[in-house]
Amino acid sequence: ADDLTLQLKWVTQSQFAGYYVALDKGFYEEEDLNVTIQPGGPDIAPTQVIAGGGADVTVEWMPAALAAREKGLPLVNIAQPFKSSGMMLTCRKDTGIASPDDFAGKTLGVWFFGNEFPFLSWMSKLGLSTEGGDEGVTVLKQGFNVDPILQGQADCVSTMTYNEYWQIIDAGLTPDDLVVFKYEDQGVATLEDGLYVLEEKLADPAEVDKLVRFVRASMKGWKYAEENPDEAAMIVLDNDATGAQTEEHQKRMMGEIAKLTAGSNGALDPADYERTVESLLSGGSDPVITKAPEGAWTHDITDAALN
Amino acid sequence: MKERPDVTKTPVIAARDLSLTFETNDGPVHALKDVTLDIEEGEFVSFIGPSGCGKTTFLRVIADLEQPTGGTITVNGQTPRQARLARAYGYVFQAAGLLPWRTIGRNIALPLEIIGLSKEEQAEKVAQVLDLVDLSGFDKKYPWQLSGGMQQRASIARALAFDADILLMDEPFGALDEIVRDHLNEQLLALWARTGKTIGFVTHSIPEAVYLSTKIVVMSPRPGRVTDVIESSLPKERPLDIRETPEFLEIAHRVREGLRAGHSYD
Amino acid sequence: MKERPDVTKTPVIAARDLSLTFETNDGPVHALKDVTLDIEEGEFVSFIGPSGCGKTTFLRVIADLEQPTGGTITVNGQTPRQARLARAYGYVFQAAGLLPWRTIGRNIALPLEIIGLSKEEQAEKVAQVLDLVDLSGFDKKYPWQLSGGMQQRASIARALAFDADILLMDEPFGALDEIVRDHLNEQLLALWARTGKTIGFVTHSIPEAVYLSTKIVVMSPRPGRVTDVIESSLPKERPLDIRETPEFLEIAHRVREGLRAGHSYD
Amino acid sequence: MNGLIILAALLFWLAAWAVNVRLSKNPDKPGRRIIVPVLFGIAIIVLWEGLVRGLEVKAVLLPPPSAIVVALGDKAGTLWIDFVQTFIKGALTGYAIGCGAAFLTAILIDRSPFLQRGLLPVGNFVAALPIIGMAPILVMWFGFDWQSKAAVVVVMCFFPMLVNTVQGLQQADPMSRDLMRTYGASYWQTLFKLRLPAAGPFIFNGLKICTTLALIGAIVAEFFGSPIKGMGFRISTEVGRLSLDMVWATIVVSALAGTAFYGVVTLLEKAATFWHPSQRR
Amino acid sequence: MSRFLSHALPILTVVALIVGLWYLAAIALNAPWARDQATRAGVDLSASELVADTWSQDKPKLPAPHQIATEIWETTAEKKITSKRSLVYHGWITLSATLLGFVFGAGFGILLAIGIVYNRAMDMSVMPWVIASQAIPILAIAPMIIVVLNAVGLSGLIPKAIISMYLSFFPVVVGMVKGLRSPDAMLIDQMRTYSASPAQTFWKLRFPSSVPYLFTSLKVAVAASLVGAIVGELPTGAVAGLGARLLAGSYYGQTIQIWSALISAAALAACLVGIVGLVERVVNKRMGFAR
Ligand SMILES: Nc1ncnc2c1ncn2[C@@H]1O[C@H](COP(=O)(O)OP(=O)(O)OP(=O)(O)O)[C@@H](O)[C@H]1O
Ligand SMILES: Nc1ncnc2c1ncn2[C@@H]1O[C@H](COP(=O)(O)OP(=O)(O)OP(=O)(O)O)[C@@H](O)[C@H]1O
Ligand SMILES: [Mg+2]
Ligand SMILES: [Mg+2]
Repeated sequence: ADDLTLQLKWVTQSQFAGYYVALDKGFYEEEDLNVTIQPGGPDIAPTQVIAGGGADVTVEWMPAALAAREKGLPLVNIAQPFKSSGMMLTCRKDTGIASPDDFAGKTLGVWFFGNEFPFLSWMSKLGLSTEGGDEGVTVLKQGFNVDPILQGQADCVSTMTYNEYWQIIDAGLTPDDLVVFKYEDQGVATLEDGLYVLEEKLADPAEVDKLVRFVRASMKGWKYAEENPDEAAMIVLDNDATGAQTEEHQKRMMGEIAKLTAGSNGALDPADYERTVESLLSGGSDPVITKAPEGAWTHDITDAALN
Repeated sequence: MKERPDVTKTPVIAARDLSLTFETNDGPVHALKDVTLDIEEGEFVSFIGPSGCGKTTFLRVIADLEQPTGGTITVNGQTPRQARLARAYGYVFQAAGLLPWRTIGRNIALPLEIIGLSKEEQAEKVAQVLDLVDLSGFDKKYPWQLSGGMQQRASIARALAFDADILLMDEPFGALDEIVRDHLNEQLLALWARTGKTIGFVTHSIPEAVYLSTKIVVMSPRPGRVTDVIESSLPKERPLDIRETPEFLEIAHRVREGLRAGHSYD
Repeated sequence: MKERPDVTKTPVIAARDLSLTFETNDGPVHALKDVTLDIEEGEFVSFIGPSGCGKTTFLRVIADLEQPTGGTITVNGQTPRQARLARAYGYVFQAAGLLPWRTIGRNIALPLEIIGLSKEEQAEKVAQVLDLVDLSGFDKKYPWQLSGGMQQRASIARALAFDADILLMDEPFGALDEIVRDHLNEQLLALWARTGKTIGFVTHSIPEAVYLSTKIVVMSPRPGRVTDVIESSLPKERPLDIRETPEFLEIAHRVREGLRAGHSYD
Repeated sequence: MNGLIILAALLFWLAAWAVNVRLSKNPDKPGRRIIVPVLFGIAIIVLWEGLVRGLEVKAVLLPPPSAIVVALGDKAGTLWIDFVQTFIKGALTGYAIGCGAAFLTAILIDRSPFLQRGLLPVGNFVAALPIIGMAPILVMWFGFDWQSKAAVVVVMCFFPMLVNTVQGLQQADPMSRDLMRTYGASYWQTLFKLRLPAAGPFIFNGLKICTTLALIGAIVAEFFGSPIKGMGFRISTEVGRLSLDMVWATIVVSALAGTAFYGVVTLLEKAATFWHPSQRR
Repeated sequence: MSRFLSHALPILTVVALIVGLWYLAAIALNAPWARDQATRAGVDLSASELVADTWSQDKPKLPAPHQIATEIWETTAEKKITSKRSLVYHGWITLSATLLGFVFGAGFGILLAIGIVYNRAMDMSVMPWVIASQAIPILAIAPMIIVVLNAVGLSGLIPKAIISMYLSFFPVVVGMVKGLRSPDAMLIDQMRTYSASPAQTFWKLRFPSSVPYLFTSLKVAVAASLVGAIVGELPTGAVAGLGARLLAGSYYGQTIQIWSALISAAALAACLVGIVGLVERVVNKRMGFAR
């Protein structure tokens, strides 16, 4: 069997259920692949791992991948299992925020480490400075949890529909206490969780063949996970080495993830790509990327895998 | 303390059946046992005896640095503690024990600061005692810039500056070479003659004990006891070469015999 | 080394115009200046002089622990370095310097291990020298379980075990009380008489120097020079009370005068 | 070509070493104590540059020193803001509060041997703990700005300093204490004239240990949440953006700051405990 | 018994004091949330209810000691040690990296110290950089170390051990340099008069003299190793180990889990230091240092 290492963007959770299902159900094996899944974490830059040769394929968000490409690391999107973005900004109602117009003078929690790009382009679209003051917004580098909103250190925090939002609910706040702004609704959504490889891999037919089989099996895993969310969640739980995840949380996450993968058969929609690039280019004084990238995606793999 | 004997001249230090036992891991150590001794005002008393016989311990009991476990001791008719708080003692330890972060001058001024003298009084006193021990001009030096002998002299100067009536000295000249020692012995005698202080002096050297003292207390160890008290018949005026006179040699001989009895050799 | 004078008996140690200057922060220190001295085989030579006059330095030059900056010195007709590599010296330092992690026995065996004796030879030698210094039965004890005097004796035993022809001792008895010191002096004399070693001995004590030596070298400081060399007229056989004889007192007097000249007092 | 670069770098390194060996024969000549380590550092940097270029290591893994120097120059403004945020506000404040509190605590418990006997082992134990693990908790308690970083530093510095001070206060030798007793000196006189000066070397030892702890604590705490400035923030963010040159520039600043901080405390120590044998020679 | 009283009693008192303060702090820190909840639910809390609530919240700001104790008990004694939910399992992962790093660090530190003591060029050039190296925030470069090592094919235990070594070699170098230089000049001169070889001087004099210093620094080093292993686990993707536990707990706001990982790490550190201390005592006894 051919060896292949997949680097995840974050810790083991239902966000990556498709890959774990494919592994657990033997879909990879059927394709004669021996896949190793490496969980990520707060200080892991998947792009750096792939640059160092620590992985063959990585799950990454498109803004980070394109930024890396501009830094000289030629990443190429070979598949896009996530159709929609799950990112949103969640605010407490009692702060008086009802629409993006109310952000000025407020404190917002944001993830960095490559995840800040969609937020920055949204703010520049709103014309808000991120340097604080009455006219701009004060930005906090949010940790790994939602404490800032619970403890009133931030008015809004970044959340994913499938994860942090539910942590806020679990902590005792009700949906009625909250206002959410989905990036999808604000027209600033960028493509999340795509599969990326280094350009040089695509020049080697043997590698391409391996990738085709990998994408095919992975998508099979995703579709299985969508249809059997509870089983998928349990598979993820079995693969969590920290033993920190709870069943309830993972099942709920799987339900939300299914909504994001629903529209995708695995192939990247060029229109989504164009919208993402446009949003990243419009980053005001400090755009995420300075010029439209060339050859940052390919349909070769998905075409071969899905037809 | 009531049983102070009725003598015409009250002794400055009066020990009656004084005992001190240290409790250690391997049993009690009888550092002092039934020591009875009077020291009159203005006497120069030497303590001599083999290592571990309790010389230091006795001095420390006098100075209220150690509590006796039996018997009584009075100093100026008071308890040692009262005498200490009344600042009755100057104490010279075996090692110089100068504070390394103070210059010689400020080391000597330390006790004066503590009793609260003014800066001028301190300076005057320091200059005076430095001269006494031949260290004028060294007051700005740090202890470690001086030789061992000079340090020891500074420590003596410190005790003198304190100017207490009772001066307790624990082998102050142990670390010095013979010539310096002779010189300081002379100085000490002169000082004693001039001030009339009561001096308790521990030494290992027989000639030194004989040369200096009006009374020599010979001690023996395990348990620490006084085995002999020798009143010196030498005159108060003592040039260095008195040490070659027959009287001197005789007293020295008696001390040596007393000492030898306490040793395991022979 | 060629200018060694033509004498009938070749001296074991021959120093000619030996000088040693230490370069320090505040200028050069002339620890030795133009020292010329012969030590014959089997002599017992004491070095006496005020602190800092270069006694230790001279011993160290002999033992190749310090390099002279001028003049020449030969040991057994060789350079000190050759003599050291030929293991010609036993050296007793001022402090006992026993290794705390070795028992007394193993401390004494250390030099024997280094020269590569077999275990049996080591054991035999150790037992022999322990007996010599009255420490039989203490070989399994650790240094800190012994009194200061016993430690010093162990250190002497160690130097003896090494069994070199030249024994250099730097104030070996400085830390001991008079009685123990007398005893060890007797022992040392007996050992010397029996083995015929050449001994270089530093001391601060005039009686000790006179009692032990066949030759007394009096030194004076700044710069370190030899001011007097006194050949002793005392017989080889010396009971302790030889110290009260007129000859003894006379030699002692001459040493004291020589010493006093080197001091700033008087 | 690449082989040549590596070879040249290696040769330079060897040559520098040879020079150092010669220079260190006379360590007391003026300047030698500075020249030798600096030359060694330069040799390492040259070796690094040579290896990175020669082996064509990707800049997103390990940038060459030249790129780091460029970043240092270009981003000096940002680096300065980060430095103020993390070092001046976080580390220094925490250091002062932590060491100060520990010092006062040590003096407070000094009069109770009972408390000392209890606190010393516990303090030693806590000093050996992975206190860094408390960083996320303290960020949760004290908010995102520098106050929480200072809090982490306070916690990290407190126990090492406490243990050292308590130990230092026991340093005055019994003889000197007896001496003070014969003078009939009061507790405070003995404390100020004898025991505190005698404790100096230990107190400074604590202060020195705490310098590196303070810097590391302040930086690490920023990993668990921060405003958008600070050295820890910069490092974690720029790694995510693959700007490794900037990451290393920040690391250089941190190493310089830490070494300088240590150096300053060492100088103070030299001045204050000039009398201690370890400071002479 | 009296020995026990004079040694353990003060320590127990201090510990009891700390636990007491802890409970009080838990009330103070957790009360706002309890009140907040109560107001939203529209109920009034009596004082005793409030205290009870602050000591039993699910995600308290500061968990009460008994909550941590319960959590530790459940995750050690009541889980199979092979289970990924068992703290013993995670503790073991961290411990193995710690031990490996400690061995590397101690070995490297000793070698470096020997080099520094015997070679003046090394002393002058390396020592300042050894000090500077400790001013680099290790957590900052830990992720990069892991990626770079990954690139050369090292993963899993080794990168963590290397980070742990980075933290532990420093105290060993400092202690050993001091220790190897501790025999005074006289003893070294003495070896010269025996014309002993450098190796003989090392094994018979310098090394034994350095043993007390060695153990003191080993105690510091083993604790530093543990910190290193934990730090090394943070960026390895929160896979396993106490560090990962800490991180995962932090990620999900599970304060009880954070604290239990922290306390376990503390206990582990105490055990490691204790073991080194034990070895020290045995060695001291055999070398005759014990008095
Ligand atoms: N604090 C102590 N605890 C236990 N034993 C002690 C203590 N101080 C002294 N001793 C013991 O008491 C005895 C007398 O000691 P002391 O110091 O008075 O002797 P010394 O005559 O001054 O001897 P040296 O001439 O060696 O100074 C010795 O056996 C000593 O071991
Ligand atoms: N390593 C050194 N560096 C600089 N000066 C030194 C050194 N060793 C000794 N001296 C100086 O050389 C002089 C002679 O020293 P030495 O130790 O030989 O004296 P000594 O006669 O043995 O004195 P003591 O009786 O005090 O032992 C002294 O002035 C001393 O300060
Ligand atoms: Mg004594
Ligand atoms: Mg000397």
